[in-house]
Amino acid sequence: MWSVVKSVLAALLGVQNDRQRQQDFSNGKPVAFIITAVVVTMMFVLLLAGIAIYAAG
Amino acid sequence: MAADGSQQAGVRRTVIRSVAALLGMFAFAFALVPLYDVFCQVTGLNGKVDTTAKAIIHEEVDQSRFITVQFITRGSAGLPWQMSVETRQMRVHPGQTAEVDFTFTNNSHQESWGRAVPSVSPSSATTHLRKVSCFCFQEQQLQGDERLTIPLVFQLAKDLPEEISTITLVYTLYPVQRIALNPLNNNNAAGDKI
Amino acid sequence: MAPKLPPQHSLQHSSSAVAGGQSQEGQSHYPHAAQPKGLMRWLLTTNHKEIGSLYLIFSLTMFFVGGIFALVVRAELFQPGLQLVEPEFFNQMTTMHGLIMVFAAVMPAFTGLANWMIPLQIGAPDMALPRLNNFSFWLLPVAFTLLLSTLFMPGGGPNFGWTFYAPLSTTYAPASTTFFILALHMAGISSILGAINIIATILNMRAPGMRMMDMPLFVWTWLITAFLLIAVMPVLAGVITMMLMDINFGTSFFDAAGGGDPVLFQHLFWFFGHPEVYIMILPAFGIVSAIIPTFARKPLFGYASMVYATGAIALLSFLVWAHHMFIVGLPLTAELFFMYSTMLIAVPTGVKVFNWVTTLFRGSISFEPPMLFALAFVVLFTIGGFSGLMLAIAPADFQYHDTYFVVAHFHYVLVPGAIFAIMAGVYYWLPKWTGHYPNERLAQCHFWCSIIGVNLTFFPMHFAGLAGMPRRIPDYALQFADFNLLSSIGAFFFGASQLLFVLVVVLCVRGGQKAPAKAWEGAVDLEWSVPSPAPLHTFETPPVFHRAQSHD
Amino acid sequence: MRLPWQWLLTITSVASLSQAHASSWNMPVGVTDTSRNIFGLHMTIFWVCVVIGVIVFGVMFYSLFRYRHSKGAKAARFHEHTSVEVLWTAIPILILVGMAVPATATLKNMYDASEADLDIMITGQQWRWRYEYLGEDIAYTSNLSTTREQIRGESERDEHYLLDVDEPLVLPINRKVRFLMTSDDVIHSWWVPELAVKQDTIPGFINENWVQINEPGIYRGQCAELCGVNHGFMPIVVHAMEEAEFETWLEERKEAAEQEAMGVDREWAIEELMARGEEVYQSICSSCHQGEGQGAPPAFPALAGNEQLINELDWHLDRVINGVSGAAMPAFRNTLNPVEIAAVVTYTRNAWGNETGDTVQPATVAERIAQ
Repeated sequence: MWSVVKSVLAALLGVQNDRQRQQDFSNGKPVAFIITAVVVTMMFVLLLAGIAIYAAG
Repeated sequence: MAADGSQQAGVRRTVIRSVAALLGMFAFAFALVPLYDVFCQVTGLNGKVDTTAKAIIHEEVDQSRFITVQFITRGSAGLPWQMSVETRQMRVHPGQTAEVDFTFTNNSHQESWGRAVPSVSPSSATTHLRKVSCFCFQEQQLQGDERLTIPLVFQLAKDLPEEISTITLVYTLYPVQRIALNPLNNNNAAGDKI
Repeated sequence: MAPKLPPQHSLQHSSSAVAGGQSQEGQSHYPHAAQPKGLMRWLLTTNHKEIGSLYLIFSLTMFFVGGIFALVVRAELFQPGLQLVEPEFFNQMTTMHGLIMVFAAVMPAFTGLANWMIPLQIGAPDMALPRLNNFSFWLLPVAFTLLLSTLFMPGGGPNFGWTFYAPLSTTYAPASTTFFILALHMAGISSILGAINIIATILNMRAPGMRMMDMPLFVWTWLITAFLLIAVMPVLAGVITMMLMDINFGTSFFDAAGGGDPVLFQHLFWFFGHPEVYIMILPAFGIVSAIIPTFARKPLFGYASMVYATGAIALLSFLVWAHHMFIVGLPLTAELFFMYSTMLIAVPTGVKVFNWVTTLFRGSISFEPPMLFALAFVVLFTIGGFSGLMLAIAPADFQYHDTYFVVAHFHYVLVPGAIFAIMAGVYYWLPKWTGHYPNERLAQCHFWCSIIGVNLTFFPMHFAGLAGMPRRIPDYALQFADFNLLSSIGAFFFGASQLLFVLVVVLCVRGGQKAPAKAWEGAVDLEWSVPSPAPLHTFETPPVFHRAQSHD
Repeated sequence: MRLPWQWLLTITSVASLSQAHASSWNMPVGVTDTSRNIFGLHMTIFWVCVVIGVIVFGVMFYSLFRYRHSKGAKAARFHEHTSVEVLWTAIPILILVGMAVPATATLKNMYDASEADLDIMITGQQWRWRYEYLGEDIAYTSNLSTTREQIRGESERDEHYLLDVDEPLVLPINRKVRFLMTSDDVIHSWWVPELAVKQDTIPGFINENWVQINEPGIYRGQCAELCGVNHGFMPIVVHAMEEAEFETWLEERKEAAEQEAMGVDREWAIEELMARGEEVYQSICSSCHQGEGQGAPPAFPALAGNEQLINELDWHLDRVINGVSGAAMPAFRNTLNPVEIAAVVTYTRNAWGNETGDTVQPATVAERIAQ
């Protein structure tokens, strides 16, 4: 689970090494990645909205 | 055709899922319209005003500050009406209930229908302006030369943000078309228009 | 920095002449012996290569049509005053230029390249749904004939800009708007069907042994683009349907008089429109990511990062739409949210540029025409990215918005961005399509003329915009005259130099230096294993894809 | 028409552009605190881009030059390096955060329109601006004053070609002025670069903005949102005055309005009405119905020889006073005063061969409007 999250976070930053990627694609299920990506994106949106609301204060 | 059996099944599955996603997104586009309205009403985005009347909330009046509420009325092309307000602006305390009269006058000799569309600025004040009785968005009918006075009863919520000192409420009169629609020449193609 | 081995695709067949697709007509499993000839052949074709060619020819034609509209605009703006066209027609020209270039030139060109190359790059015999493929192409000529015909209708064609903001495009629109909506619906259906076909092909028809992470980046970027298309084209369809209802059935989605909201139109439009921008650039990333490693003779730096960054850009593209609307009066919080998210999207985009540059570093670089265009893409697209970053700063956008600065920005992203990438792709794959190399000298001439033309046209626009020239105006104040003069000269030069491109392509189809199967020394992907020119039917027996190492 | 040698001259003069138009290459610094802040942000992000560009393109062109195949360069095989990738992701994020902080502060300041000294309602109309000084009973429209002859190249273009209006918006300096913005028809956008105010005017909705000008002067801008045929022909001119001067102007303006109102009561001669009507027609109507009343059908009907107009005075008055819903023809009831309406109606009924001989008196119009 943690490795999936880590991969998705790496993806958001656009950083991923080959070894890690090999692992993702041999072990992980695509569905797990998609769901995690969507969840991470949602959290990202909320985080950004939080910052915006705080900054607009 | 180019695929063998298992590929065929895979392709079919992909297509079915894609089409489902497609229809979902099409429906989503239409769902965005009410969602946007809800979003606007919750956040006051765009100064879009909740048009349903609210009950008065009896809360303590905040005597410590005054808010200037400005009223502006505007006419529009195609409706020979005039809308006026008894006072251009008033000062109220948050929590206080206030009343102001608006007068609609039909300048023509024919009856016609119109509607006053409200907008509030600054938009962050929108959700804090509670209308107890209002004519906004309701269609009004005026006989030729008729004059009609309708009150607006409103209340500013006590939790109005501190930095807001002036609220502007603008009403724009729009004609309501009761005649058959003639879509293709509703703009400017018709010869009888100047 | 552990150096890895070069990628090697070893195919099951040692000689591409056998399994690579040279199957004789008679040996094929498919009944194309009775194939119709002449016009009917093209009308009824279900072959991905023929349909790909149709898309590309259509797109090139429309590129010139849209280009002529642009030249009408530039001719009028040559000097202050109204000389050649009336403002009414000028507005129709700017609108049509935008619509044609976006929906009829750039998008079909990428679909054409996808049709040609995706099956070849993944070792599939054809697209997954060949008949649908034919249908989605033939919708396009119908749609755009209809769109162009509105110019001859009473009241004229669409004159409200390619963004067709309500109520200018509803209550105040010309009578032909209903036909414009219909045309856009057809073009939308065409791209949606194309997208479904591409997804079905990529997900189901890869050569045995080829996993997702072995796919060339062009396939990857197109897969993500296709998902974007499926997600946002229906939204566009929804918006124009609402417009249609507002115009013809008395609804008030966007009409304040009936309780609607003109700003809602902009939210919906840009919810489609911003991902659309990425639809027009992601496949370009894929093409450039194929060409640069080929001519640097070095594997692409950060293949995995590239795939992930493409995915990240696609996801983020749904979160930034309102940066097109900074001046419509959004609440402060919304303004901040969209400013932050827009600034963040620069990060994955930057990663891509860094990856390309690092691929060049310590390579062994040669400058064939495809490489020239790819390198120009990297530099000029990055300049477009810089002005994009400036536009992301909301307070500054209050000054930039709707000026020529914005026009300069998106033309830098789309002309030396998307269109140069398409041209790079065409030069890159022409040997595969025709069996001949394009004439190198002519192609170089085309390249240098294009580079000069593009920069002469669009660079002065930055200054005109900063100096205060709004976009979409047929006449302008005297202080903008010099910038506009330069832009107009550049535009005519650029337009004329595209005739060279046609010349190169025509000459290349008719003859030229023969190209071997692997036309470029450093090329690695699967399409280079079939003979040049690629026979009508390839990979009828799927090749077995062996990964010697990873893809990169 | 310019001759070829004149073109040559223009092209060579481009070389001296930096001298001649030193200020018009860049965004104006402007005359408000906000515009200065924005200019600062603009230059900061510009130089950040330049520095990044020099580094990235430097590495790129170095590689292109140094690792040429023709010079026998041998390609390395590396294709990833995690720490470098992390670095070039992290640094841009830090730069962006650094940019976001001042941008946020500026934006917050721009959104604070409270405590204004003067409220002005700005209404966009196809294709003019209307200004109302709320609480002062002053309202007028501001139209393009550049002549048709200049646009068509029939006369010399003056310095402020397309950026001149008949009546500028007059504002005091050093006072916070709040703008309420809306539109009567389509979306327009009110933009004056030197004030750093650009805001869409949206029909049925109201937007807020504000300005506090530091220096007196005349500042010019244009509509920034495509709003139809004459989008390029609705400029904005702001005349910023010292506060005392502004007060005087305000008084004069009120008196003039009273004078004009008095004109309603008297009988006007046809010559007077025709003269006044031509002025009004050329500044308001001719942008659509054209200089000779020939119109631009189908969008803008001809007035010259228009049967319905000639035969039905009442209908004609109604069109001008109340406008046409959903079409470009606005209601002039609130925009023009009764004298102007009477004059322009009289003019259009008697010009270009429309020889009806009718005169419409301001009193009649006033009665129709007010009842």
